[in-house]
Amino acid sequence: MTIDNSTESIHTVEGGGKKRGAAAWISSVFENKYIGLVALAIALLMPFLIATPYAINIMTTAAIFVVLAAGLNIVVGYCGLLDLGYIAFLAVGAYTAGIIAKAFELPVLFTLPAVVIMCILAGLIIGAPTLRLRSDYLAIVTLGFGEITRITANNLTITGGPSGIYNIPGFLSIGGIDFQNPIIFYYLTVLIVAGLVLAAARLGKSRLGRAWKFVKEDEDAAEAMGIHTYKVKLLAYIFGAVWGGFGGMLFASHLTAISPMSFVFLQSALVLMAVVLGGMGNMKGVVLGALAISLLPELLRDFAAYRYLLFGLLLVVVMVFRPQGLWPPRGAEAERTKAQREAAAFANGLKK
Amino acid sequence: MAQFISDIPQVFWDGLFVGSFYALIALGYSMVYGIIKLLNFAHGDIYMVGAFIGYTILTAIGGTFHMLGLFALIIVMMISMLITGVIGVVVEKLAYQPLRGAPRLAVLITAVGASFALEYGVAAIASPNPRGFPVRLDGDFVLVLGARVTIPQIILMLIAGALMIALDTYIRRTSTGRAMRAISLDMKGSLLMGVKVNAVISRTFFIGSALAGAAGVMAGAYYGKIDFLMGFIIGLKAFTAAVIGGIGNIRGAMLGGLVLGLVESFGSELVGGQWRDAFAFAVLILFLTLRPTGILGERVTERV
Amino acid sequence: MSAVLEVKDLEISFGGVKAVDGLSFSANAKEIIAVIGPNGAGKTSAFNCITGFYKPTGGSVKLNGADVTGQRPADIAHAGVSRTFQNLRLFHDMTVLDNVRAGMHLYGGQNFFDAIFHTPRFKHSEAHYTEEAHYWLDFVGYRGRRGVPIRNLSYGQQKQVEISRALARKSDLLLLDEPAAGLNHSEKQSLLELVRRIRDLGTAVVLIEHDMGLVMEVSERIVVMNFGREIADGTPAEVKANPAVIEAYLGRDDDADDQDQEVAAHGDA
Amino acid sequence: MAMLEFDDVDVFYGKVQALRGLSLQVEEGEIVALLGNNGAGKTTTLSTASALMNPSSGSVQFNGTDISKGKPWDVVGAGLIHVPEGRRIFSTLSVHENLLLGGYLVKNRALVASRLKHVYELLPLLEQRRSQQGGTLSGGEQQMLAIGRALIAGPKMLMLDEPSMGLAPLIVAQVMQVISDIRDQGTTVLLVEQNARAALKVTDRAYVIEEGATTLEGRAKDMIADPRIIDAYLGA
Amino acid sequence: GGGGGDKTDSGPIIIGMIVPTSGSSAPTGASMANGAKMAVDEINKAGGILDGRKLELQIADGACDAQQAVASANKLVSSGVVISVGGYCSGATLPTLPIFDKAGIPMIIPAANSQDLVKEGLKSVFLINGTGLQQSTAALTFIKKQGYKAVALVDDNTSYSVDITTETKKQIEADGTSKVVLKTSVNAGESDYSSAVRDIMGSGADLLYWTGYYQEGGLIIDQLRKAGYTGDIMVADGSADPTLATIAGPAAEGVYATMTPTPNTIKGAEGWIADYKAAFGDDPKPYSTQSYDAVRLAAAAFTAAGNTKTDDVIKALEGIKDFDAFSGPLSFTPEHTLANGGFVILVMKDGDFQLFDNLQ
Ligand SMILES: Nc1ncnc2c1ncn2[C@@H]1O[C@H](COP(=O)(O)OP(=O)(O)OP(=O)(O)O)[C@@H](O)[C@H]1O
Ligand SMILES: Nc1ncnc2c1ncn2[C@@H]1O[C@H](COP(=O)(O)OP(=O)(O)OP(=O)(O)O)[C@@H](O)[C@H]1O
Ligand SMILES: [Mg+2]
Ligand SMILES: [Mg+2]
Repeated sequence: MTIDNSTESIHTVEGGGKKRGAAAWISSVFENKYIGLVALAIALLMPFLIATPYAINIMTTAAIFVVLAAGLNIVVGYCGLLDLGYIAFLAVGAYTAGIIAKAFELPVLFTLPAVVIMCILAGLIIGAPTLRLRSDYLAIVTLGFGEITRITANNLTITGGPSGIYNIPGFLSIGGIDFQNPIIFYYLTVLIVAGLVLAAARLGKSRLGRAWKFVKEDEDAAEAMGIHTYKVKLLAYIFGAVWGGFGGMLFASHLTAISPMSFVFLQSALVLMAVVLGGMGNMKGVVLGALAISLLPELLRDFAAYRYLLFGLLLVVVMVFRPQGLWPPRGAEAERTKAQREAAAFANGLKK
Repeated sequence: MAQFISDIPQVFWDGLFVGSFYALIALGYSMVYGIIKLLNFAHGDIYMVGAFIGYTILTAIGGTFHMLGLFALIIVMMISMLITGVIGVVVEKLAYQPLRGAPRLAVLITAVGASFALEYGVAAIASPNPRGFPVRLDGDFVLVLGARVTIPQIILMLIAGALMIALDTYIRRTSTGRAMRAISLDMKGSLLMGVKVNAVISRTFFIGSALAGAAGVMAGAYYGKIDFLMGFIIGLKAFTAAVIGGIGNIRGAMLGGLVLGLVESFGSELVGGQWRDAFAFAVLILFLTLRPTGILGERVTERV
Repeated sequence: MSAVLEVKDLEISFGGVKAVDGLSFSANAKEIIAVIGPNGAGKTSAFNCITGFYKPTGGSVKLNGADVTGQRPADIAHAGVSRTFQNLRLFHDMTVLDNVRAGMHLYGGQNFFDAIFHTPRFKHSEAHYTEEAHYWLDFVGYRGRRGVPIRNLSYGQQKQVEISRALARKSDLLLLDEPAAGLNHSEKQSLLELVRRIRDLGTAVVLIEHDMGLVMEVSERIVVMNFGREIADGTPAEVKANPAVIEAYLGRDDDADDQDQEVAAHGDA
Repeated sequence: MAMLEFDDVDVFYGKVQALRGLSLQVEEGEIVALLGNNGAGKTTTLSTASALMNPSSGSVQFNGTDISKGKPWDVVGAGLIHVPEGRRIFSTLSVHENLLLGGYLVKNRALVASRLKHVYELLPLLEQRRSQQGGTLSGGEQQMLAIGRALIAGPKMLMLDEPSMGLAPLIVAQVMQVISDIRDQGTTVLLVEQNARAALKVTDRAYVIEEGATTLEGRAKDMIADPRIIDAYLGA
Repeated sequence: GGGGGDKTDSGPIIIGMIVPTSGSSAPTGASMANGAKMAVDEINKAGGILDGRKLELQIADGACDAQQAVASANKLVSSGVVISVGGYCSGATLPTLPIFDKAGIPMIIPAANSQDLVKEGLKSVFLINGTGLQQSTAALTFIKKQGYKAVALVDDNTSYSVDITTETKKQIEADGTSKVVLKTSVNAGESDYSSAVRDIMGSGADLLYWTGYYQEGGLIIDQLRKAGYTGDIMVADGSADPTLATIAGPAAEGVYATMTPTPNTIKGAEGWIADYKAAFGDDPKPYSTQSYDAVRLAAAAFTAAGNTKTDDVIKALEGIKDFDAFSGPLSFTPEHTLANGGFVILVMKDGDFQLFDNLQ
């Protein structure tokens, strides 16, 4: 965008801005590479501060929501594919876990292989015919798939119809240890979520992650560089689906009951909000966004009737002031050091 | 099967009628998308607000209404259109305009935020209880090829059709319409033509929202019930219709609305009510994979 | 030695209009070929057909003897072709280095397992990507910052990055679409020298250009197109004297003197 | 008094300063060229004159009114028309509609009609393509359309940003011819060009911009012979 | 569980209630909360229970969504409630059962009535609304009594609603005196139900039994009558709300409903209605009474148990005999459902439901 923001007629929003003093300090804190560990430590210490069932429940829900946002971030934030039906993957994961665990009286964790396979299949089924579409058409098609998934769950017997599946067995039990204790389940969830977030973040900084971003920015240019855009997009979908499936598995064993009502379009919109609010493409930001979106309505509970009114207004205000999200990707990397420059010059000299 | 065949005219007419509501709302969706590439999720809620404004006015004028009949309803509809138009413009100014040039998805999020705010704002002001509309369009029917076509249906279709034709002419023939299309192609280029970009965008929101407001009043009067969430599902449907028609294309939106109405109508006949939406979306997906830009969408041959 | 690129009777039409209408030419390793012609002659369309962005409606494209006609761009890139675009097509929000790394995508070295667990293989390949990216930026003489997003760069710098990215692909054939457009005189001089150095790497270079000074100076052979057809193919001297070319493209009035002057100037340089 | 006057103008893109105290004048009836390297600030200068950008300090005057805080439509309305870099043709609108948009602010329909007639006479090629989509024109045709569109607005002064970019030599000559015709009909012209040789041939005067400020100014005839110019911009 | 109950035996007794206060069922949630508040106020005014301890009501939003309901359930557990008197949407109520159960909190569920709620046989769950099964039994009795031959069953695809159509279909088919000519679903939240109308008209039904909520029910009834349907219409308890008439207009006249008795069908309830109106400025809705009764029942159980300990309260509830509820004398079956299903048939007259047949 080359239109200047001093022209009132069209506002351009520039990332960054002036950073001095305190602001610079804050941004250096935020860019610190140990911030992820600090966040994990805080998550692990939380139950020592507030251990009410309510707090544990909310934190577990938030952690599960983080996985969803991390998964959607792969699809939307990295690869730029607008997905309005992401909740379908949560549904596939949750139903697969729920149905199998209940049918075979298995701890939910043991359904993991099935969940992953089903989600990969779902990713392929949804992605394969649709990924050739332009982004807004893709949006409606994914929305459609999301709805089809929910309607199917609502109308099949195996999924329990509109009542869904309840009394899903515990997440894990070995030798009589009660892993279904909410606090233990919270810890398991946090560890799994942390692992998945780290993995997604690392994917983003790899060759595949760069390929996703190339595709997001300019598909033609990416193709010209030999990047098979279709395959790369499909991979993003599949990774997103698998993350969603993990979320679904945790979701099923957390609630012990799942029903189609949990997979309505609004939920897809909420996950998307988390990603955009946090800062598309930056995994740390997305985690922050997910925490904000899942905790905010809880914090607003006391406003009862005005809860969603305030939620809506807050969303607008936050986005107006931080259009790039709360914590956008940095978009810069380290420059070459002088020594490296000289070494390169020397090497080039030899090559010539 | 014989039953189905004899039902066809009725199925067709029912689909067409619902479709014309979808079309009217889809128009606003498509116009806004066309000009600033925003999927305006708050659009369906403007429809809801329109219905509530109509309700408020009609309740206020109370009994006098019946004497004036349809004419009064049209006046009320116009007043609602005016107010919803202004609300659309205000939403744009507050929630969308500050994000001009920001990533498109950021605006999508403010749109969802605005949608929440409108829904629960109305719930807070008017209570979440559904309301019965003070005026009901009742009337006789005629049988056309075995399909019951009621007079109110015909009247509403005529109003919807007139609004759509007026809009289409406006976009195609006037310089504002041309400017709208120009902005959608190149905002900076339009500035250099002397186009007051923000004013034109405001006008687009005004028109789109006014149409949605009209649809809201019409729906209230025809169906008799309004509530604060009534815009949500129809908003999604209108979005779907706009995409089927080729999003950003005005005539496409109208056509898309009608097509969606028909697909739904025939769908529930073919696969049963519980699978209807799944059927409609499946048709949509199949259609888009075959024709990726919708019915009338321009094939953007992006030059490399 | 067989040709790196062999285009035969290439055709593409848009809604009945033939943008390319029976184009044939070939390019060998270590050769610089220019494609010139009036605006709309079909030059870019021909490039798009060769690189798979358009599916030719007729004719064939062979790379190192293998037929790649109608394959998708990524596969053709894989087969050894790299290109730049008439309007810069860079990844604007990504850093200069990332942009050049895009060119190295086909040189794998890591899978997603490596990426998730940061195996030694991952670290090694990342280091290698970075080193190579710097190398190609040095190669084109890029002097700007490398860790910043592309959108902070001036137009000339962006052009350099786009060429680095294409070079990092290390292809047998490089297609450049109007590399000199928007460059000033001294920048054009560096470009000229750069194209020669690329040729010296062993690459076949085909470029589209409207700057006759540059074209006459750098190319060994020139293909002239008009209305999708090839109207001339020969050495710069032959082409310049060809009346059909003068008629359709160069123009005959006092401009011709300028062209001569400019070529002469380059000759001296 | 000059028609267009920049006095000590600073312009920023966010934190990047693009113009650093730039000053220049264009007199009525003149055709003036702006030369300069990539990124020197030529485009920014034109954008500032057309109020796409507003300077952080300094003044910009057109026909005696200050436009440094103006809006693009005010500038267009005042008769200062900018033909932008890259032409910015509205790709899916027809040639005719593109031209009509040029007259967006002209309320007098008869006037627009007569200007249209004039443009079609001046650039007959456009009349042949009247209903073709702008985006499907070749580069040269698009440039003609961009100029034609600007003429419909009834410019007192025309600013052209690199009109010869990407054009075949023959077309470059035609475009330059059109520009000098336009000037002959009384319109002031400010021309930004990389193709300095072609530009200096049709201009009266030229400025050289370096790093956001004008560093050299002179008559075109003198400039062609100035060794500094030859070295950097002409190469002969 | 089992070790629940409050630690201190003085101070207020906290009663929790999950009802939807956001989303499309918000109006019903509010009316339920009001009913409960009224009972709490009355009991407190009368001096409280268990030696003067006052009741304190905590409302939490379940939004008819499993996740929200679970969060709310945990919230209530954390704030030390000793009994739950909420539960409207069955789908959202189901996942809250194990949470309350584990925390040793008995549940008196006033509205949700899916069969699934008691299928698991949790000791702490008590339904004071008739179950889907009981409701369909009532429907069948009425169908036979009136001599309907062809019944169309339409639900809104939610668990409560489908539960009733499925059960009714089973029972009608087992009974054999009448026929199910149509069983279909519509989507909630829309305005135009012409497809369902067409199906019903085409099926030749002489009775439509609609089991969804009043929002859609009103529309369907209106559209059905406009299309010329002449058969009878009956709705299930989710639609047995005067708002149905606001929405359907005159078309609602003569519509039957399977419902537990509502205040306006009970003799002597006029005073109650007046009190309610005075307190909340609104008419009571069907589940206002159920919620009111749930709180009173809880208080009765505490009193009978002499404390608020889980096991004692459950025992007390199981021992309740002919408790004086709006729906009639209330006792529980061994499955903790109403011994007397309590369903009666109401009819819409002048915009309000009135008792038509008590099915005795
Ligand atoms: N995607 C497309 N859709 C329709 N027409 C096209 C498309 N691409 C090119 N054309 C047409 O094909 C012809 C050749 O265009 P092309 O871009 O190849 O010309 P060129 O020789 O590169 O011209 P220039 O020198 O101006 O870049 C033109 O008439 C153009 O309008
Ligand atoms: N949108 C932008 N954001 C940030 N910096 C910009 C932007 N546009 C231009 N610049 C910077 O402003 C300076 C002047 O740019 P300008 O486009 O005016 O140069 P120019 O003389 O027109 O160059 P060219 O010959 O390449 O068109 C350059 O340093 C450029 O990098
Ligand atoms: Mg070209
Ligand atoms: Mg420029």
